[in-house]
Amino acid sequence: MKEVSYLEAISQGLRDEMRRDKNVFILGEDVGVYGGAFKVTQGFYDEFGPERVIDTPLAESGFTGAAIGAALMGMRPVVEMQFSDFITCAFDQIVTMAAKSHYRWGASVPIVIRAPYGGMIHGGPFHSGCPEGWFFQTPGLKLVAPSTPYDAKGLMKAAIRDNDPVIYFEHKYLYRRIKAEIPDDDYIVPIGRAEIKRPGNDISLITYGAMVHVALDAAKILEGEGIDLEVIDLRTLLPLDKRTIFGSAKKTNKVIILHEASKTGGIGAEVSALIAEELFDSLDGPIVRIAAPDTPVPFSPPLEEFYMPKAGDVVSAAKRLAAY
Amino acid sequence: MKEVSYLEAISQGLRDEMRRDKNVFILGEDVGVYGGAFKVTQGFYDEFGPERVIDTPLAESGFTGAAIGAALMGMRPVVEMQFSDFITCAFDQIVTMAAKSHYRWGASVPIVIRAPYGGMIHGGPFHSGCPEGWFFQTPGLKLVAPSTPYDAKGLMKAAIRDNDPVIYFEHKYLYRRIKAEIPDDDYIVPIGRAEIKRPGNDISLITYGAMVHVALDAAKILEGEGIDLEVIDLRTLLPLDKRTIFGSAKKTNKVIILHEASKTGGIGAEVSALIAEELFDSLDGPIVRIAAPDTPVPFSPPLEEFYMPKAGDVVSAAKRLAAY
Amino acid sequence: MDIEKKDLLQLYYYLKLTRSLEDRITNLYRQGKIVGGVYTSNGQEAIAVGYACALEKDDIIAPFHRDMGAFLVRGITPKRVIAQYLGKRDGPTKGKDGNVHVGDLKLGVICFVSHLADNLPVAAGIALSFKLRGEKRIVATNTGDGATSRGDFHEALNFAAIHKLPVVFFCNNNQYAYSTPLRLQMAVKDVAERASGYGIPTEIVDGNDIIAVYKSARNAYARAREGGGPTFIECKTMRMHGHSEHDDAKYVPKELLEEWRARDPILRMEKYLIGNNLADEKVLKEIEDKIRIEIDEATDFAEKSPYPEGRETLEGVYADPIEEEVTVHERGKLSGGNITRVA
Amino acid sequence: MDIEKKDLLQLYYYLKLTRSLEDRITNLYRQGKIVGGVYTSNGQEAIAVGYACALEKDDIIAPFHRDMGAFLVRGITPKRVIAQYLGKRDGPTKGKDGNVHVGDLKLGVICFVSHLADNLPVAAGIALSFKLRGEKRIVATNTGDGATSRGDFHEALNFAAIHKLPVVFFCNNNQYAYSTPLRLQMAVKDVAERASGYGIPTEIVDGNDIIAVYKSARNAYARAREGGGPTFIECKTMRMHGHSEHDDAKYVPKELLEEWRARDPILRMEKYLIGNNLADEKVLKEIEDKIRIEIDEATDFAEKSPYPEGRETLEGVYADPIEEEVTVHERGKLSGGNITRVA
Ligand SMILES: Cc1ncc(C[n+]2csc(CCOP(=O)(O)OP(=O)(O)O)c2C)c(N)n1
Ligand SMILES: Cc1ncc(C[n+]2csc(CCOP(=O)(O)OP(=O)(O)O)c2C)c(N)n1
Ligand SMILES: [Mg+2]
Ligand SMILES: [Mg+2]
Repeated sequence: MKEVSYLEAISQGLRDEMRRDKNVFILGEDVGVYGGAFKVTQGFYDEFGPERVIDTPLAESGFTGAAIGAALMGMRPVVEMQFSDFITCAFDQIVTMAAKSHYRWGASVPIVIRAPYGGMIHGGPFHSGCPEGWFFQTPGLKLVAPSTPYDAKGLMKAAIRDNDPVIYFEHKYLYRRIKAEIPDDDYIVPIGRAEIKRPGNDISLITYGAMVHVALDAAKILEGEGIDLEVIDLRTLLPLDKRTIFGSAKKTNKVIILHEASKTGGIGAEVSALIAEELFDSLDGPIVRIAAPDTPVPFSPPLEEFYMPKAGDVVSAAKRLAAY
Repeated sequence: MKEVSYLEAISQGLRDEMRRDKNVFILGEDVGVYGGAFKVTQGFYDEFGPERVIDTPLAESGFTGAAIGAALMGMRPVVEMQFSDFITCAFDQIVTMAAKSHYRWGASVPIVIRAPYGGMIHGGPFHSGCPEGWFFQTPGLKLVAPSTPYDAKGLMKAAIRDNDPVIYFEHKYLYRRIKAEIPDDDYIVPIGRAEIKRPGNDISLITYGAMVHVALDAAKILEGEGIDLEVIDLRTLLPLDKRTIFGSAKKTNKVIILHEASKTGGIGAEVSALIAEELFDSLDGPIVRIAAPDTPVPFSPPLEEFYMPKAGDVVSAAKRLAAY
Repeated sequence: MDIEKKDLLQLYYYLKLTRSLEDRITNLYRQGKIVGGVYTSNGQEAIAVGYACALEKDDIIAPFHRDMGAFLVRGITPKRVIAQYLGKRDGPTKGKDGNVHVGDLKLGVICFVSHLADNLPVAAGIALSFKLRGEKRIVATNTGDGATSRGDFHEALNFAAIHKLPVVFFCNNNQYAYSTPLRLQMAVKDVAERASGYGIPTEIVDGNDIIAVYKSARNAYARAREGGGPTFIECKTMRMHGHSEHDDAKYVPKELLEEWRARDPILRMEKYLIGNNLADEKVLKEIEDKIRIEIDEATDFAEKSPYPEGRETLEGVYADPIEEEVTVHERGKLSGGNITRVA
Repeated sequence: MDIEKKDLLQLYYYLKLTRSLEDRITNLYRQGKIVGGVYTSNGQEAIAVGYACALEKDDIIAPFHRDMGAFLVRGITPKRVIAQYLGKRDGPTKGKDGNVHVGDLKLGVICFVSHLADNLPVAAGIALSFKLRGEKRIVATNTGDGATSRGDFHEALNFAAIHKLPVVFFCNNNQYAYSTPLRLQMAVKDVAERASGYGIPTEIVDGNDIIAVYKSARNAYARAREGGGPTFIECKTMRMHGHSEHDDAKYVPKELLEEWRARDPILRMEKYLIGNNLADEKVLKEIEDKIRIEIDEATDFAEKSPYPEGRETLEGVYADPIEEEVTVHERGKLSGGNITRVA
């Protein structure tokens, strides 16, 4: 076990799978000689050569479509979006071509799309987005969003081995800010499984991505207030792990949902609706959502700071909810 | 007052606005000489000429982008997607260029995108979609979806006069199946206002589009069962009319949400989450969602029939909920 | 290049089969038996049949909506095609999708999506996989004139050109995109001019001359197979029916149709076969009879084929569905506690 | 075409201003004062300055991320530019957006979005509006070599060509797209080859020769203004800094940089002015001094400019916000009851 960053864990998962399976290859902008805008594929070009680490033209729809074609032939392409924001340019290929293929004619499309996402890096409206919500109403897609090095590596391996198209949301803010000891060897984190990152009895906080750490911070503060927060990391956003969500909500009877993406139409809405529909009798209070406001991600530090959900927001919501 | 179809009402709204304001023009595939795939713009080419009714090349991103550019110069372009499904090809221009413009630099983008959507026309996975959910987490966009001829005309006029980008979801199934007397003269249905299409006291059913009629059918059946359904037609999907939604839910204390789009990540999730968060104390039972299953829209009649939410689904859900 | 007699007769057979099958489907449409719309390749059959017959068994096609001939050549039977049009379970998509959205990986046919030109980057990617694996297979893909205006056309051709991928791009230039004539689709005379901008060799052929299409295809395939990269082949033709069968296509000048009717690819092939003593009226009659029986049987089969059941709607969204219940959790302990924050 | 002395001196002034301003921003970046990344047009200033100076006041630009020179020419002041880079309220986007995402409708500058090539269809649409309204205005838009691979490039140029729109497409071909060299972006030698596929006249100019850029621009604008349609002008240049200031660009061969350093557009213009007796060292020195003061003042201004307040985050999402409360409902009665179902 070695301590590695979130970014190194992603690289490790990717590199391992490329060594294990010669059908795995990478394509995207500047992933080769340059090693990727965030250096996730640094050294890959030297190890695997230009045929398996392909620097594409600036054409997201084209190279995503190409990955889909290769996947139909049994390859396992991993596409890098330089920033997840640019995935809008490949939206059509993903939802039209990849997501519906197996349903329509039984042909599976095992691609992984790496989508570096999220804010607090002063990226402004086009380099800070959380685009997961745009893909959430797309049966046939799987969406994962690890929050720790362990999950980052395990979900990368699971995504590559999965036979469905998977968008892998990797949070840019966590790249070099989170480290953990993770096993060197082969393991996967199965798609479709949430994890309780901190067990607790009073309130279930359901979240994912960078917000997991905000939630854990809040949990620590709330300990002092005598409120025992259970922190659930969804890890897989589509399909949602209802079993873990419901298990927790049934235990605590109070739910807060937290995400960095803007509030209206976020994944939190679905989590809330599921609980309001299926666990109504277990609820002791309103289902609270904490999320960014309904605006694009602003650039200037005071604006971005205002925009981002914070541990303090969780703490005050939890206190209000605890009083119910 | 003349009885006109839903389709004629759309045409009327569009034609009126073109006569009223010379900055309004139309562009899209086959909208000119042919009058549009559904004949919404029939006769327009003769009346307004090729400069204001432009047959574009088959290039959704290009002509949507062009409309945005013209809108920035003070024009009021109305873009027709031949089927709303193809809006995926213009996704980037809509969410990147149009939606964020006013926020970023104060430049408004008054475009209307007509999106003929919805199923029960045996169109299969690419001609039956309800894509509204894909755009729902996009601050800066407005989404409207009329269910009646009156609303169709009034919302078209409001959309064209609005200074923000509006996607106008017109339901293909309703085109020639719904008629009503509507005023000949100028009126608008304001964006952002739901309407109670049938007042009732026992349960609030919140819906939009073709499902409004399914809900009204269900309401009639439920009358016989002594259940008084209030049917709310959202009409505007983004931003949601919380006032009307909350007013109704506070009165009935029971809520069913119905939409044709698939369930997970649908607009119903947000409506449910808003209520579960802000009106928890008023609720006497679970918030029920009725929607299509999480699959693409299938082609074959028995599959499509199975797929579509039906009045019967509403009736049984309402009975269960009434028992709470 | 000489084409053997048996190959010429095969070309003719598939031309006829395509025409007859689509005529049958059009008839069924008029009888109200078809679910949804009908798109035919009437008058343009030589393109699909020609490019498909020139392929090898292991090659792949990524077709578009006027490629019935290519489906048939690849082995998608009239039975399955009609079943598909009727929304029956024996169609290649089991009723999940309809009409020309036909695909079968075992037969090397990629299932067409409606979104035009989306198939082109996919075709490039298929070709890329062949190149990466060192396989001598190639891809043929086809698109309408109108669809070449889409960005995916641009991105696909460029990618294929850069990597010299074994893919041949055909364009069925039938002069209309629905109601929109070429001059509103592009400011150049030939679609092929677009392709030159990528550094891809282009060719323009008479799309109603199946022998010309077949020969151009063979040449391009041979080059692609040897690492020579992609080719763009524009096949000039004319859409003889409406965009789909509900469209009377009033917007098409009558003279244009008349001009092209005289160039019908099937009549032309018949003349060629007879003129070169490769067949006589009797042989052609035999082929016609055989095809009629085949299509009668197919119609019968498809009409008797069961519909899928409602609940099948829910099947097959994922290749790897996620079970609701898990027995073993992947890890005994939680990871939340071990994390170091760097910043 | 002869260019007047005062215009030549203006070109020089903006070249220098652009270089100096970007150098200052780079310095501020190294001091850790800049929010986010810094993209410069160092060594490529002649393109943006040249095409912008050739415009008329009512024309519009839809620029890309190496067009600082064009911003300045259009009247976006160094004050506002630095304020933007610092995330201050006095930047053209009031802190909502950053760095080169600068726009101001009153000055005819469309605000650049990061998504490359998205500006091209928009530029075509702007030109369309001029055509529809019979205004003699034109649009100039610019894009990188890399961005020409995107579908929106294709869709925009095609649309502009079909409708002969008054738009001039520039391409800043600086030989790299981030780390990706031209040969991985396209299989043709000149980007201009791509444009010919649309039936658009193309031109290739030395992008480091501001007089050449200016003259080509003037010609193309004149044609566009008279209804002659679009032109594509490829400006060959070299990116002299990293992709952004954090990038050391090790992937660029040193010799290539050396070769282009000798062709620096500013040195070249100085030589030209002096060689043609249009200016002497003293005049140039005066310009330089004036610019230094301007930029010092701008830096000072921007550093002192206030940040926006947190709550301003919520402002301006909609041009027409929807009030939460309404007083008058649009109609007295419900429409639900009056509907006839036809089917
Ligand atoms: C992206 C997209 N936009 C619009 C359509 C609707 N549509 C279907 S066929 C067609 C015309 C196609 O023209 P062309 O490519 O020339 O093929 P043809 O039908 O003439 O063979 C259109 C506009 C579509 N299928 N896909
Ligand atoms: C659609 C899109 N994809 C990716 C990026 C990330 N990106 C920013 S600049 C750049 C390279 C641009 O190259 P080029 O167009 O040649 O312009 P240059 O920076 O060389 O001036 C890339 C890949 C982007 N901004 N937009
Ligand atoms: Mg055509
Ligand atoms: Mg470049």
